[in-house]
Amino acid sequence: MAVMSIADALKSAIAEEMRRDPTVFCIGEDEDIPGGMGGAFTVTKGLADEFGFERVINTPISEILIAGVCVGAAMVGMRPVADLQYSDFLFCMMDQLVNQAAKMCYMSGGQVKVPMVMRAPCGATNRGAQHAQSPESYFVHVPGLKVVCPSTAYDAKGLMKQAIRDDNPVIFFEHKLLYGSSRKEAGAINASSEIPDEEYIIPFGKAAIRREGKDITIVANLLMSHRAIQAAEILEKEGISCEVIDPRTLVPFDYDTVIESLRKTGKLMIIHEDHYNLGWGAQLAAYIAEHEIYLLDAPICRVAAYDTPIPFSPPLEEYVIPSTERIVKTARVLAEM
Amino acid sequence: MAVMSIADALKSAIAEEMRRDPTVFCIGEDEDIPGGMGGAFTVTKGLADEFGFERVINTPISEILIAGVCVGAAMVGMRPVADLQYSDFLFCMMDQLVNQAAKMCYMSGGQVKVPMVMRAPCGATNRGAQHAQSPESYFVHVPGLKVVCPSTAYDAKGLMKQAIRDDNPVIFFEHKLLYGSSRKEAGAINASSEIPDEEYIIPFGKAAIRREGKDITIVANLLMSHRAIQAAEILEKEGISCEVIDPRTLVPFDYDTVIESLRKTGKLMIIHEDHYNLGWGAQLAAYIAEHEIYLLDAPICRVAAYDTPIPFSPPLEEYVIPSTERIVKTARVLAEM
Amino acid sequence: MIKIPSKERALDMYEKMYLIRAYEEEIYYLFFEGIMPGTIHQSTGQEACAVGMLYDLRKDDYMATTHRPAGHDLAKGVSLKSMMCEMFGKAEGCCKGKGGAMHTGDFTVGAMTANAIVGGNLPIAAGVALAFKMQKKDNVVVCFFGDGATNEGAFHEAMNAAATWKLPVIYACENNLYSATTSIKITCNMENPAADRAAAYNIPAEVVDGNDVLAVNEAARRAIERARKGEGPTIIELKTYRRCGHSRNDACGYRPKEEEEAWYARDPIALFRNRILEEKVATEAELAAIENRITEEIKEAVEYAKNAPFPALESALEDIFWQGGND
Amino acid sequence: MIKIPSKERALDMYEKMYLIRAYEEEIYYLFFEGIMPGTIHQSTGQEACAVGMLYDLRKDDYMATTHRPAGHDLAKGVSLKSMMCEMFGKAEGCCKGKGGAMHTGDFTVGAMTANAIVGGNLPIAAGVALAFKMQKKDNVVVCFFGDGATNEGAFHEAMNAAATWKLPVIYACENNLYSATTSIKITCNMENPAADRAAAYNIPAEVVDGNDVLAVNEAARRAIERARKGEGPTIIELKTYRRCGHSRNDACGYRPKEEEEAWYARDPIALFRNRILEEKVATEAELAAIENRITEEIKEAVEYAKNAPFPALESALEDIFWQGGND
Ligand SMILES: Cc1ncc(C[n+]2csc(CCOP(=O)(O)OP(=O)(O)O)c2C)c(N)n1
Ligand SMILES: Cc1ncc(C[n+]2csc(CCOP(=O)(O)OP(=O)(O)O)c2C)c(N)n1
Ligand SMILES: [Mg+2]
Ligand SMILES: [Mg+2]
Repeated sequence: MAVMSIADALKSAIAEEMRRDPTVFCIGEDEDIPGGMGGAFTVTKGLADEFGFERVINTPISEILIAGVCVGAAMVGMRPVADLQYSDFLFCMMDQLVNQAAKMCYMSGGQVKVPMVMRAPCGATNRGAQHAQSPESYFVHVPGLKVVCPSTAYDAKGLMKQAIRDDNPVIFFEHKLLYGSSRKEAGAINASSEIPDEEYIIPFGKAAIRREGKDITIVANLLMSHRAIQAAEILEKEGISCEVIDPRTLVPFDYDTVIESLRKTGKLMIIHEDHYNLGWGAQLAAYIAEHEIYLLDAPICRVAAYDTPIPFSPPLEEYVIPSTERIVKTARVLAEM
Repeated sequence: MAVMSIADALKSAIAEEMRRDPTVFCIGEDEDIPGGMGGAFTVTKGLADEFGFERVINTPISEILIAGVCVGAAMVGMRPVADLQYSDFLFCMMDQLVNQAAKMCYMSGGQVKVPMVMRAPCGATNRGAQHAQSPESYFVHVPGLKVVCPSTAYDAKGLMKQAIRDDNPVIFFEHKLLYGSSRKEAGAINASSEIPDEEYIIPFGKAAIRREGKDITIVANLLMSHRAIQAAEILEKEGISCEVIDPRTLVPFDYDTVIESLRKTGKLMIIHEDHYNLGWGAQLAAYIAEHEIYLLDAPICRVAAYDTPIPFSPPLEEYVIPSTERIVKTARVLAEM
Repeated sequence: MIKIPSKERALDMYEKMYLIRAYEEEIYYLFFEGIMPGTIHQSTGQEACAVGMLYDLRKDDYMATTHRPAGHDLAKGVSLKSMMCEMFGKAEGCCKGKGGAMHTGDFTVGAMTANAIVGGNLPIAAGVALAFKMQKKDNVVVCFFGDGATNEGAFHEAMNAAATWKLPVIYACENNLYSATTSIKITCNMENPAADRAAAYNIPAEVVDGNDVLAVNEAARRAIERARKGEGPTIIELKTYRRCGHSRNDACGYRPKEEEEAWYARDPIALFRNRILEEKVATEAELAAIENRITEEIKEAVEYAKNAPFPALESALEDIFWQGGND
Repeated sequence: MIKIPSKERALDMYEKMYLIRAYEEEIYYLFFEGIMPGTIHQSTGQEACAVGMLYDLRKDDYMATTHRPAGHDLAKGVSLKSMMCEMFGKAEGCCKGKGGAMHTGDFTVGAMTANAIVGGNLPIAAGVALAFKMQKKDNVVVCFFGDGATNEGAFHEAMNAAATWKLPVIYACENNLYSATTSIKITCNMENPAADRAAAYNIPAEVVDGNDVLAVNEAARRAIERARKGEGPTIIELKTYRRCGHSRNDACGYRPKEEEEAWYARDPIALFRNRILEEKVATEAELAAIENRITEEIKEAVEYAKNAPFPALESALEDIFWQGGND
């Protein structure tokens, strides 16, 4: 047992898989330059020492190429783990993800698989609108992609190992304020966990209940799952008991755990840092309104980033992104309903 | 008054705006080559005869460039109307749309506007997965973009004129089976309208009620709005009365018209050719479950393309995309609830 | 002029070219009849490129193609029957009917699923080549693309990486002078849009008569050898011409008649046929026998495909995620 | 060596370079103090590029920059105060605090909102240039980018179009040898990643000592003149070096010490200062007076910005759609 940050847990997952399986390799910009950072957030730093530059590839600034190389290599037996520095740059490789990676297995009539992991650091950290997005929802909508979003080091490790072993393309979101890497950020949260010495894997499609409760079911991912827990602690003192569910993977999505919880609470609140309009919470809300509307004792409630690009100015950024306070306030209203 | 196809109505809207405003210009691949097609669907054919190749620009196959040129030109006073041949290629220019066009006004603190129209022919027509998508939802999710999806020639003309005059980037979806262009397609539907001789403009954010009804509110766009009307006609005979609403623009979205209708019907059915998982209907369903859940007498119901890439084989394509029959069947169940 | 190869080789090449031509003509006819769904981008006139480039690949070498894949697929060895079934959207199609005309391919013969995103296959081919290199295999990839594709960002990113990493990939540009209706002259001010840009990446390049199957094949063999030896990528620009529209129903109104005539006079199949006869490699009767056999095979494939069953509807919901175990 | 210009011009150029240096050093200090939010990519050491390229632009000419914009913005005339306020996220920032360090700019002086997507500004600059051409204006655009950006697909697409359409744009590559931590040598096998690729587009190119403001300026003037006369784009590759980390907290452990020393010895500001003194264009005292004035101005700007109000929270919900009428 060792306490690890998410950054280190991810590194250890990748290293273990690289040791186990010679087809696994890392690729990305500034991936592991001697004297450099190891991606933008230290995750891949030092991997070349053990695995060499043949398996830790430093690329040009060529996002189409990075994704395309992953697709091609994956189709002939490799398992690339790519790093994108900031998830905002996913849009630069969108064709390769949406039209190629996601569709190749299907278009070929199941001839070929595309096992690749695209690591995408997300979340707002006072960098301005082009380095701040939480673009999970774009990828949730793509048939053929799996979407992962760990919020603790324990989950990060177990889910990364599953992502690498999965035979399908996986977009793996890592929140910059949760890394706990040596690169310090204002507003960072400690998401470190005790990591077992033994190998473990976390299957996709199993949500984690972070906190049990009986009045309101809160579903929140990444940074928001931590804020939801903070909010739940505050609300507890006011007599409002919240069950906090972290879906951990958005595709596949564990509707069952949410539904089970709703049977107790009858009230659903969804929180994400991605925008409100057609953020992933819309799908969960819609699904419940389709399949389990009679479980609801109150309207569904979503707390999300407002529908603007993320502003740079710290107070504005804080305002646009759901704060613990906004979650608490909204929950109070919901509790009264 | 003349009866026009959508293709011709769009051409006439663009031509009128080009005559009115010298800053409007067309740009795209194969946009108007003498002896050529006029884009992929004849809309821009012949425009160069009147406006010259300075205002009807045939580009290289360079989607990043096309979108980037629009952003740049728009920022210094021009009003580009770009053509993408197939909406599937939007993913090749995604960075310029999501990170640039949509964010520029905001990031600049409102210094600059980006009035541009990106025309995106969508829908499945037995071309296989990379020429078949209905990717409205990706763009609905982007703060800063407006999203338009006409289903009749009358609307196409009025909305295109508004799109060109709008001071913001607009993604303009045109359904390939609705064009009524000389390029014939299996399964094409006649969406021609009488077009007034006088100029008219259709504002964004105003849905059209295609058919009144009292039992079920159906919200459907593009091709699906036509299938919804067909379904409503069949259902009428069975005594199920459907109100069919075509939102016409997805951003901004006219929630009010839907809510008004729900006050009568209490039942909501949403139909789109875009995929089920986090398709745009999820936002409408979620919005109603948040704000007007007590209007509902039954679960919300979505009929959408199944969550797979679009298969080529005609029977499979037909199966994956909502058919009139599937709409009818689902409505029958909903009516019973 | 390049020396004609052995009889066996020459006739085999001829047969492949003839197969492609006859296939494309049959497909054209089937569309014309209205019984084939969707659209098609045909390679009529470009047969020498497909056969010349791919003739000396091994089965386990890979080929990446575009929206205009049929010639490449047939030359790489995808079966006529599975191609034809795919065109009709039948269950026995090479992609079970899910791919269609722009996505044919068969991995068992190294023909990757065709890619209908212009330029989309270029970085993917680099990825395959990178994998071969990492796996210490001596396999190579031939990646086809058009003149128009050279203006895509994906082209640039792929060329740069292929060069920098010395990947075993051969980038074969079929410059047929047009991208859809647009002359390459108005979208790029280089004489040779692929080859003239090779220097920007330090990639060796050749410009080759794409209608001379032997010239194409010689260039291909040089490039394949370089790639196999680990000496990196080559760009081969093949000057050729479509003897057909860009897609179904394109009358090519944008092409000057004199240009068409000049190129039509240089039909790659007629050229090769004449050489075979002139140099007495084979007789008219021998060639006619091949042609008749191919014609028969195609007729059979069409009959087979027409009568073959469509896929079960539920199969539409399969193959969306790879469900197999690790292997 | 290029002849030194008039005293007025030389001192003005010097002042602008000094302003950039002093500004960047102050910003560095403010980050170090921990009172500045986010991160910063500084242009310390690259001042000659910014000033040399932009000195002879008109106010209504445009400039497009990157994640490393401060030098370019100041050289184009964005006010110190509005830059400093933006860095602190204040309402009086050039982007009302919404842009931040990677998005500074002021359209009233032709400084476009900086673009933090590597390569993202290249096609946008082409669009501005196309608009100028359509509007029959004689304006030009200078578009900066880094060595690393030359490997982006956007670079290729923009260069090809700029060349084919003869756009009035000058593409200025500041080759500081690294993209973040990665040496350009390992991601591109060309000596001059921008200039050596210009031939692939038929664009004229120059390689220039980016630490010599006069050399940069001469090249810029040639290119501006070509562009204004409708003769099309130019690529200028400026060899330069960061005297700072890629971003906040980067100790440059990936750069060889000898390389750093060699470049540090060629500080563009010291070089220009020495020439001014050696050629007796101005005295030490005159330069010191300029320096002191700048130092004061920066101090004032910092004080001002520190005390300036943050934007109202609700302003976060404004400027998302342009609400003005048509104009
Ligand atoms: C990214 C993308 N943009 C546009 C298209 C539409 N399109 C299909 S084929 C084609 C022309 C391709 O020209 P070229 O690369 O020369 O190949 P050719 O058709 O001549 O074989 C175009 C523009 C596409 N399929 N993909
Ligand atoms: C599309 C994209 N990919 C990656 C990044 C991350 N990134 C920011 S700056 C940088 C290096 C840029 O190098 P170069 O173009 O040489 O400019 P320099 O920083 O040296 O000025 C990288 C990779 C980005 N901002 N945008
Ligand atoms: Mg071509
Ligand atoms: Mg650099």
